[in-house]
Amino acid sequence: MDEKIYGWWLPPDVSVHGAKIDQLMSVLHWFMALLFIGWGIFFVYCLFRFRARPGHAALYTPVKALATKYIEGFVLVVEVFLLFGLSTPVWLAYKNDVPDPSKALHVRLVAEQFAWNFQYPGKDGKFGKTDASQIGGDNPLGLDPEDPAGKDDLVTVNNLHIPVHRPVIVDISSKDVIHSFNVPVLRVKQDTIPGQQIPVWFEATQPGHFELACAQLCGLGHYRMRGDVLIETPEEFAKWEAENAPPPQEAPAAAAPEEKK
Amino acid sequence: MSETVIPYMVKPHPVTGIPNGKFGIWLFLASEVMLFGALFSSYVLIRTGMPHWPPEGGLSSEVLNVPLATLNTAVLITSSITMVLAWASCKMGNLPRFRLWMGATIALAFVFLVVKYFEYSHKFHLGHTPAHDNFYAVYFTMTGLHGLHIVGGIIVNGYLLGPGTKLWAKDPEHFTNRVENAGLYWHFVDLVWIFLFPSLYLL
Amino acid sequence: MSVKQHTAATGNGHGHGNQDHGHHELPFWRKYIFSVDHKVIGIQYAVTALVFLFFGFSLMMMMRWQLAYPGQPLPLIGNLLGETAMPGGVMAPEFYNQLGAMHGTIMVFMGVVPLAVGGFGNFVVPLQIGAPDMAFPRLNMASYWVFLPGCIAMVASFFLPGGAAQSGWTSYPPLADIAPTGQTMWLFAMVLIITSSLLGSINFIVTIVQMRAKGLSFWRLPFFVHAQLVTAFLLLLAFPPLEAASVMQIMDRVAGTSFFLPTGLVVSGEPLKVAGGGNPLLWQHLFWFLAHPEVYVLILPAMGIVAEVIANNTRKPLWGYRLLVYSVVSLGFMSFVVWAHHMFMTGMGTTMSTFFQITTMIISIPSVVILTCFIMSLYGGNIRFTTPMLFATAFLPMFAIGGLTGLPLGLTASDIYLHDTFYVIGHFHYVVAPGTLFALFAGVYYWYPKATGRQLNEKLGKVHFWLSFVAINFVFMPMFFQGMAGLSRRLYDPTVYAHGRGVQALNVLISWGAWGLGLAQLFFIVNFFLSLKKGARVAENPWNATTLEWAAPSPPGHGNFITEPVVYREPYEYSVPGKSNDYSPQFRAEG
Amino acid sequence: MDAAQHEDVSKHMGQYYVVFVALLCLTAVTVGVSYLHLARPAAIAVALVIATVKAGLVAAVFMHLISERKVIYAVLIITAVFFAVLLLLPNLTTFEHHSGLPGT
Repeated sequence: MDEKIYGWWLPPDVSVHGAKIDQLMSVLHWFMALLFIGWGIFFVYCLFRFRARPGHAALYTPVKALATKYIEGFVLVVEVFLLFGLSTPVWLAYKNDVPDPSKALHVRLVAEQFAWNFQYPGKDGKFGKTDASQIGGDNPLGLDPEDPAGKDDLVTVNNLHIPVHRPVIVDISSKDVIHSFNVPVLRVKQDTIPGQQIPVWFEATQPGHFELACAQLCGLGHYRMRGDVLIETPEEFAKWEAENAPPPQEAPAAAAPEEKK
Repeated sequence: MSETVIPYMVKPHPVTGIPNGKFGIWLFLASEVMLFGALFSSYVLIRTGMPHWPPEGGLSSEVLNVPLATLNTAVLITSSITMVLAWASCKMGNLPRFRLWMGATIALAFVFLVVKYFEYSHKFHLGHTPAHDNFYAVYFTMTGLHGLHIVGGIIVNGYLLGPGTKLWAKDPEHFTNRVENAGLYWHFVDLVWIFLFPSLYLL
Repeated sequence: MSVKQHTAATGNGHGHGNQDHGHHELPFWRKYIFSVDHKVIGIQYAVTALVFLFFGFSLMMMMRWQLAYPGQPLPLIGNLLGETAMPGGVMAPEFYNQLGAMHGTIMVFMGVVPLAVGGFGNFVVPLQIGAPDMAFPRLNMASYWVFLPGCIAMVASFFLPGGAAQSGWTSYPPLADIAPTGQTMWLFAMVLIITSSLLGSINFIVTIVQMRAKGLSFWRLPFFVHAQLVTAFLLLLAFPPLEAASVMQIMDRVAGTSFFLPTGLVVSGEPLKVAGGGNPLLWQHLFWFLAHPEVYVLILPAMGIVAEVIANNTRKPLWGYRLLVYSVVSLGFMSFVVWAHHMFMTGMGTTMSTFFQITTMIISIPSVVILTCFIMSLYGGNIRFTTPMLFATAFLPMFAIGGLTGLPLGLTASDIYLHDTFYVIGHFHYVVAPGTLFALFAGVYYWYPKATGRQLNEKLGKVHFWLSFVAINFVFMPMFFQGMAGLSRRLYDPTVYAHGRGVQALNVLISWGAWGLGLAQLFFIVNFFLSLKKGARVAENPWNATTLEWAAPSPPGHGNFITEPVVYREPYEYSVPGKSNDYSPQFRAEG
Repeated sequence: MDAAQHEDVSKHMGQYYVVFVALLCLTAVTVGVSYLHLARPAAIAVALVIATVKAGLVAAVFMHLISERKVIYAVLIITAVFFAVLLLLPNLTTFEHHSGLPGT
C-alpha cells in the first residue's frame, strides 16, 4: 500500500461516482470559505471601526442594511442549488441506480465484532444459504453445507477483492451490532444493520490496494476493524477467484481464509 | 427571612386566565403525551416489522384477557366520573361529599390494580414474561408504565384525601384547584388507557 | 422560607414580599442546600455543571494522550487507575470507550445544559422578568435534587464491574444492549436527569408566561428570556421520547425483551438468547428525536447570553430584535423535524432522506439570520472590550465555523464521505465548545457580579480568554482535515489505518492544544475563587445595563427586588438620543 | 365559593353523567365489534375512531377542554403537531426503508 497518497485532504478517488461527491465537496468548501472570509472581514472591520474611544458614541437608530437581505438571499439561492443541483442527484444515483445485475459482481458482506466476512457466489452466481445456527469457528457466515449453491462459494475475512471497471454490488448486513462499511477511496459508506440486508454498489476506476474501515463504534475492537480492499485487473481477479475457489468435493466451510494479511 | 409571595398561585392570571398550577399540570400532560406517544410509535414500528402479531400466532384478543380488560376499562371510566364529582363537590363547598367521591376514585384505582395483578400473574404463570416475545414486551412495558401512572395517581389522590385536606380550612379555593389539577392528571391516565385497551387487546 | 400562597383578595397583582425582610434566619441547610430560592438553585446548578464540565474535559485530556501517542504508557496517572483500565499504564480500549461515552454524556447532559438552562436560566430568568422567584419553587428544588443523584450515579458507574457505559453517548443498540452493567446505570441516570429537565422546563414556561412584571410584554422581554422559553419547550417535548427509549433499553437489558434486537443475532460466535423481532433503528429515531432538539437546547441559551452581552457592550439596541425572536422560534419548531440527518447512512429510502435533507437546509436559514443580526448589532456601536464581550464576540466566528461545516454534513451526498468522521467531531464541537461554552463563559463573567456582589478580575479574565481562544482552535480546526482525510471517529488507535497515519501529526497538535486549553482554565478557576473574597465590590448595575436583573441588589435578597419593578420600555434602549446617559433601563420611568 | 360558580357546576352535572354513560356504551361497542373479526384495516379504523371519540369526550368534558383558555390550546396544538411528527416520521422512514430498496 502506498502511504504517500494519504494527506490532509481527500484521499484519491478511485470510483466512478466519487468525482461528483468530490465536486460537491469542493464547491461547498469554496462557498463556505467565501462566506466566512467575506463576513470575517466585515466583522473585524466593525470591531475596529466601532471600538469604544473618547469622542465616539453608538448609533441608536438601526442602520438600514439592504445588503444583509441580499446576502441572506444569496445564501438561500446557493443552498437551494447545492441541495437540488448537486447533492440530491448524486444521492439519488447512489441509492437508486442499481447496476445491471448480469454484469455486476455480487458480494455479500456480514460484519461481526471485529471482522468483515465476504461471501462470493462462485461460478454458479448463487449465494449458498446461510443459517445462524451453523455459525462456528471455521464457518463465520453459517453456510449451510447441504446447499449445492454454496459448494463453490468463496469466503474471505477482511479482504475484499474486486475487479476494476466492473460494477460491484455488496449486500451488507451484520451478525451482532451496528458497524459501518466505509471505503474512503471509493467514497462509499453504509451502516451494517443487524437483521437487515442493505445493498451498496460502486465501480472502481483503477487497481490498487486500499483500506476498508469501520465507521460506527462497535465495541472495544472498533479501531482494529480494518480490512483490505484489493482492486485488481479482471485477469488478476479471475486468477484469484480460480486459485481460491473451494475444491469441488469439500464443504464450503473449508474455503480458504485469505493468506494476504 | 421574608416569605416570598408567588403571584397567581390560586387566582387566575388576568391575561392567560388560569393560575400557575393548572398551566403547569397541562404542560406536564403535554410531556406525558410525548412519552406515551413515543411508546405508541415504537409499538407501531415493531408490530409492522413483524410477520405475525402476536408472533406465536393467534389474535391479541385470544392471547390477552379481553373480559378482564373490559372490566378494567369500565372501572377507570367510572373512576374518572367519581373524580369529576369529587372536584364538583369541592366547587360546591361540600367537603364530606368530596371525601366520599375521592374515596371512591381511589378505591376504583385499587380495583384496577388488583385486576391488573391477576392478569399479570396469569401471564407469568404461563411463562409469558416480557422476554417471551415482543408482543409481551410491548404489552408489559406499556401497561406497566400506565400502571405506574395509576400508582402515582393513587398517591396524589390519597394525599388530597388525607393530609392535604387541611388546606380546605385555610383556603378552599386553592384546595379546589389542587383537586382539579389532580383530576386533570387522572383523566389523562384514563385517556391513555382508552387508547391502550383497543390497540393492545382488540387489534 | 415557606412559600406563602396568595389568598383570595390580594391574588391579582404582583406581590413582592420584602416587607418583613430579615425577620428570622433559616438554618444553613434550608438556605444553601435544600433551598427553594431560584438564585441558590441556579448557583447550585451552575457550580455542579462547571465541576462536571472540568471533569468531562479531564476525561478527554486523558483520551488525547492515547490518540497522540498510541500505546505509550500515560505519564503520572497511568499507574493510578488500576490494571483493568490501564494495564501497564497503557489505556485499555474498553477504558478508552468508557471515557469517550462518558465525556459526551457528561459534557452535554451534566455540563452544558445544566449550566445554560439550570444555572443561567434559573438565576437570570426570574430576575429579568421581574418575578420574586420561579412559579413553583419547591418543584425547582426537586428538579436539582433529582438531577444531582443522576449525576452521581452516572459518575459512580465507573466503579461497576466492567466499568461505565462504553457504547458512545448515543448508546446505539444492539451494542448498548449487550454492554456491561455500566450501561444500565447510564440509563437509570439518564431517566433521573431527564425527569429533572422536565420539571425544570415546566417551571420555566409557567414562570415566563405568568409572572412577568407590570409592563413587560412579550416584545419587551430580553432576548435571553425568549431563548429560554423556546428551550424549555424543546426540553418539555423532546425529552420524553428518550425517556421512553431508555425505559425500553432498560427492559431489553434487565427483563430480556427485544425492542432493539432483531432475530438471529450471533455475538462472539454464540447465538444471543432473545426472542428477537425488534429494530435497532427504533432507538436511533427516538434518541435523535431528543438529541437533535438538544443541540438547540445547547445553542439557544448561548445565543441569548451573547445577545445580552453584545447589546450591553456595543451600547446600542440589538439590530433586528424581532427578527431574532422569530428566528429562534422557527429554529425551535424546525429542530423537531430534522433528526434523521444523523441516520442518512442507515439505509434510509430516498424520499425520507430527501425530506430530512430539505428540512436540514431550511433550519440553516434562521441560523444565518441570527448571526447576521448579531454582526449588524456591532455595526455602529461603541464597543467596550470587556471580558464577557471578548467571549461573546469570539462566539460569532466560532459559531459561524460550526454552522457552515454543518452544511456538508446535512447534504446527503457529501455526508456519504463525511459521516462519522472527525469532520463531524470538529463541526459539533465548534458549535458547542468555542460556541456555546464561550457564550457561557461570557455569561459567567457578565452575571458573576449580580450573583456575588463582586466583579471577576478583568486581567485574569482576558488572559483566560486569549489562551482559551488560541488553544481551542488548535484543538478543533485540525479535526476538519482529519475528517477530510476520511478518519473515522471513536478510534482508540487511529494509526491502524494508513489514512490515519497520514494525519497523525495533527493528533499530536490537537492533544497539546487540548492540554493547553486545560491549563488556560486554571486562570478561570483561580479568578473564580479569588474574586469571591477579593473582587471589587459592585452596586446594582456595574455594566450600566438596561434589563431588569440590574434593578435588584447585588446579590439580590430573597424575593429579589426591593420594590416591585415596573417596565417602561424595550429591553435594549442604549444611547437614546437626547438622554444624558447612554443607557435607559427598562425599570426607570425617566431614562 | 360564590353562587355563580355553584350554579355553573351543577349545570354541568347532567353532562358528566351523559358522558359517563356514553363512554361505557362506546366501550361495549368497541369490544362487540372486535368479536365480528372485521378485515384488518376496517378493524383498526373502527377501534381507533371509537377510541378517539372516547378520548375526545374525556378531554372535552371531564378535563373541560371544551371551554379552556387560549394558552392551553396553544400548548396542546404544539404538542399535537410534534406528537404527529413522532408517530409518523419514524414509521414512514422505516416503512420506506423496508419497502423501497432492492435486495431488502
